[in-house]
Amino acid sequence: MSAPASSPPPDVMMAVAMSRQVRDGDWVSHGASVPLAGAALLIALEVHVSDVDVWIQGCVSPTDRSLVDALIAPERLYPTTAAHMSQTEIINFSLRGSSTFQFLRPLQIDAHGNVNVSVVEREGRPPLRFHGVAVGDAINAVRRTCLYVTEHTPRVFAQTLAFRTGAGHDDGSDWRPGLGLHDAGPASVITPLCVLGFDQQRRLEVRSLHPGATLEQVREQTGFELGVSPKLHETPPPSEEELEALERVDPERIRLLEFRETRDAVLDKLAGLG
Amino acid sequence: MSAPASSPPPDVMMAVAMSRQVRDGDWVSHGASVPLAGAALLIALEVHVSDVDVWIQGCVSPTDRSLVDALIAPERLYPTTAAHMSQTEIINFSLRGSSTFQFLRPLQIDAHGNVNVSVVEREGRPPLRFHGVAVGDAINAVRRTCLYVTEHTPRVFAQTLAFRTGAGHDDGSDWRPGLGLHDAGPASVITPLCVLGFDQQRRLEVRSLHPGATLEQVREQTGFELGVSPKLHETPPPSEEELEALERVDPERIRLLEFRETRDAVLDKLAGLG
Amino acid sequence: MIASRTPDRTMSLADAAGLVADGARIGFGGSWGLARRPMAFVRELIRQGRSGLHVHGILSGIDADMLIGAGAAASTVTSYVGLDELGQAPNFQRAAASGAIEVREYSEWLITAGFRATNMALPYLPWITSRRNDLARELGLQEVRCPYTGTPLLAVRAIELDVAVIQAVRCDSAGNAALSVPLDFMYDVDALLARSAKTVIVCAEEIGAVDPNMVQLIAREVDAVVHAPGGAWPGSMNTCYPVDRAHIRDTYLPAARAEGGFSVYLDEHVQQGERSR
Amino acid sequence: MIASRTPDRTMSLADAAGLVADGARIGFGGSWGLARRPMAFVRELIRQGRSGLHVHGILSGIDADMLIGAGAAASTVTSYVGLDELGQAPNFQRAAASGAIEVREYSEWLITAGFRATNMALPYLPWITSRRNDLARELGLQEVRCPYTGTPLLAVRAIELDVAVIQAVRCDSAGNAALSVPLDFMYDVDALLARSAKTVIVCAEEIGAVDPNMVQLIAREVDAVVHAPGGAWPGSMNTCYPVDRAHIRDTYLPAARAEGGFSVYLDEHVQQGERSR
Repeated sequence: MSAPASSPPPDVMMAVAMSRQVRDGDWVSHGASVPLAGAALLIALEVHVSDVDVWIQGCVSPTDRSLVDALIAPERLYPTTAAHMSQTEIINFSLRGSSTFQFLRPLQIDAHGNVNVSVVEREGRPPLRFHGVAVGDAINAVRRTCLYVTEHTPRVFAQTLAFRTGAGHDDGSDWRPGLGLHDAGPASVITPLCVLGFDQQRRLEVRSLHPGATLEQVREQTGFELGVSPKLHETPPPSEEELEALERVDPERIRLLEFRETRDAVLDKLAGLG
Repeated sequence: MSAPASSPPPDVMMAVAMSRQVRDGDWVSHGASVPLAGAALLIALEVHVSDVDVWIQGCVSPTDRSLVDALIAPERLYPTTAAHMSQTEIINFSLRGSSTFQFLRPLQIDAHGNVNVSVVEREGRPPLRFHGVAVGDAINAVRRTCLYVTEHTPRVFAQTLAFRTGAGHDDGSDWRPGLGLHDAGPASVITPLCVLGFDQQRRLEVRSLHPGATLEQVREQTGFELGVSPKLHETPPPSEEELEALERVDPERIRLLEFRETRDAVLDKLAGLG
Repeated sequence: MIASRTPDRTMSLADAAGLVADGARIGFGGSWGLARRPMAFVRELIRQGRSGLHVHGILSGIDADMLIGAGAAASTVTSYVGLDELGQAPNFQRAAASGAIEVREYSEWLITAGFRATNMALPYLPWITSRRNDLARELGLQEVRCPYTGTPLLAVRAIELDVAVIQAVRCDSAGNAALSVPLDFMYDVDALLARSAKTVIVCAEEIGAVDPNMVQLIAREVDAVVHAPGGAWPGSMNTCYPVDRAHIRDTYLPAARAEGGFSVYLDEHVQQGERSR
Repeated sequence: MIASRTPDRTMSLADAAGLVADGARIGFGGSWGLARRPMAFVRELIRQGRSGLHVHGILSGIDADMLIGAGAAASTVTSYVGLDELGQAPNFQRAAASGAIEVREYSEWLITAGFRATNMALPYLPWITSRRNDLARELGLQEVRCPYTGTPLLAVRAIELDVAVIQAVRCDSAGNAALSVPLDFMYDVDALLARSAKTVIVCAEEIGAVDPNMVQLIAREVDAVVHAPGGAWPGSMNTCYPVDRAHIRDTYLPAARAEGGFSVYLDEHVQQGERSR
């Protein structure tokens, strides 16, 4: 596997790899304050799919595709939406198994795609408490969730979660039938290094390595034994079309809010926008 | 007890007696196709109470007080309403104990105010099946229900109901606590002959006799032993104000739809209205 | 850049009725027995000779009565079958008394509870009313206890439908539907009923853009959109047109009341197809 | 003829805040951490020295963070306390880590389930998601079985409030309230939260007539109407005004992050009363 001379930056590679997870026919429920996922979704709509419905900020499939509007000025989406769908109804809709795709960003992921979004342990100090919002529900109800993390480290891909906010594939068994749940759960995980999927035992395995990343590097940065798909390949680099779409939907690179190093610079930018 | 020379007609006496059951502060949920109850409610609003809210045909407290509009042209109420309140919300509102008063018209009533709205037994033929709609629920949830019937016969006031559509005071015990229900249930019954209430044992008793009616007559027409309130009196005849209000809200006498003998004449009238 | 394809879900009345199988559990929207009932669709089902239907409604009316009169119904599952102030539904009354159809009588609150359960993907919903009555007994409703308070509650079983049919004021070709403009008293439970069905058919007075604040069913939830102006006749449609009382009183009711008389009504008013109104 | 008295439920911010007792279970409406949160009301609670509040929200934000920073909160019961894209809520983070407040973390779906139960006067609601996770375990949620299918389900306990406070776009003096015009993504769960409370307070940008199709809380459900223009500041209000990002980033966040620094913020921006904005 040869890395190209210049690998695409992680935000670009991730947004593009994530965009390819959306399929024609999907209903995508979209969260707030996740502009990297937003960029991925908008690339998908611009390039990959033609009949996807999106629920975002209470709006169904607004024609406004500006990422910055979706992030900080949802009221600009209102006049471009086909319909408003209330929180109760989108929850019911998802419970009925009609929401087919969602991006979720956990703090930790274990080998079976169970996730922690709630607790960060700190050495010698009490743990920090964060919020799962709807993660513990969506990961049970939405047909395919795409997990993503902007850091690929053994702390993120952990043998044992500090807290299980949401059950993905539990212990690898087919645990949903009989509990009133539809067939659902995490289908893929995108990181700055690779695309992961689940094997027959519902355990994480590497599907493709982003240009410049190596299997050794991925395994080193993962806190549990990681399988490798028999079809392991290089993640196709961003196409011209994908790159153009990304530039179109996110010219301000608001997506960089989701990366630790660039977060403050984006906030500076946002203060001058909207 | 002396009967006046000319007793008021039963529709007038009933509408007026029923109107007096509404109290200031009430939230009245009002059914469809019950113009006698509608007339009573409108008299109450015109004469007896000043801060009552009404839910009727999905409208909250419309200022249109025409009985014929409420009956056959609800769309005329829409522009005069303060708010639309959906069916789900009015049900929830009532479940929470916030609906304080409602008129209900059963086919049969037993000694403890349990009601049948579903089955009419016929000699030598299979029973007829009618519908309780929300009676079995409202009688459990609405704080005070006023039952009314336009015929006072032993078949209506029955020892045993053909079918119990709704539990009023069950066997007379205080059966609601512990079942998640609020204090609620039938508070009075209005007939063409009298006003009935419930005694300490939650058994029906005669409270007042309409002008012209006698206790013997009432007892004869009731299929079970009927107590008499120590405060038995004559139902005060309709006042000038009440009569004027009735004429104002129901000049077409649509209320007569609820009486067997005049039903067809009202239908003829309705065919020419709306 | 790909422009989103807006799906076109419009189809003919005949094609939409073709989505309903014999023996289907079918629910009809509407506000009382003569308001917003999808009668054009009901007549098309009769013309296509559908049979064995399990007719559901939160409230039902002339839709159920006509299907029963045409021999298309096997059962009713609803809290009301009647013609409002115009009286009882004769075909229903006769069939219910003779046992020609099975009558599964709910109360209005219990049947919405059954649809609420399905809307939340629950197999049952606990409920506090319709206690100690024959209705709950007849329906075979079980009791459950709250695990925290010990309170005994009624368990209302989820009600699922194969097809739901709603007559809407306006709908776009994708399926975004305004069921009632302005809002009438049953608009939201019609959505509950629709969301309990595998297939949702909207018959609309008008096809065209819908105010996003007034959309009560989202396009994605709708499978077929039928242009059916006047489709609620002889009932009323919101602020569009009133009940045709003369027709119901002088034509429908006498035909439905006469033993064997209803086939003449069907020949004259159903079998010959929809007239433009 | 008696003209109906239309009740006037308007009162001053101070009088309305006086309806909240120390130790009350209080819920705040709003869409995410910085949108439609009733901040004028929160500041008045702080000025009145309220303490021991159990702060509820479906999602919470700067409302909870400010009350915690002022020492007015004993616990949070919500699925989120944060400042959206501007980051974590510093006062909450510190108090949660130190144990100064009790954190009762729900998921968004579970907390709406708890409010749905209260809305239907049920002591619990069965639920299918949040299974096999630590959230349900931590909340002590029991399992129940469907009496018909045997399906094991989560039982979400009903959540009751003493007071709910909602910032609305418009409200009439009787209390008919349009929470959000046009509809934003949390308007209906704000109504769920309000309907779970014994006392409901609406703070409105404008007092005046409300389109009956846009009324989300009925006058009868509202106990107090407060004219609070700009009352969501420094958060946003629907289409009325955006988040004051400069204030939050340059003033609020540094003050809240500094150990002991928040009292200066409170002195400058809360204790001196509401400014006209």
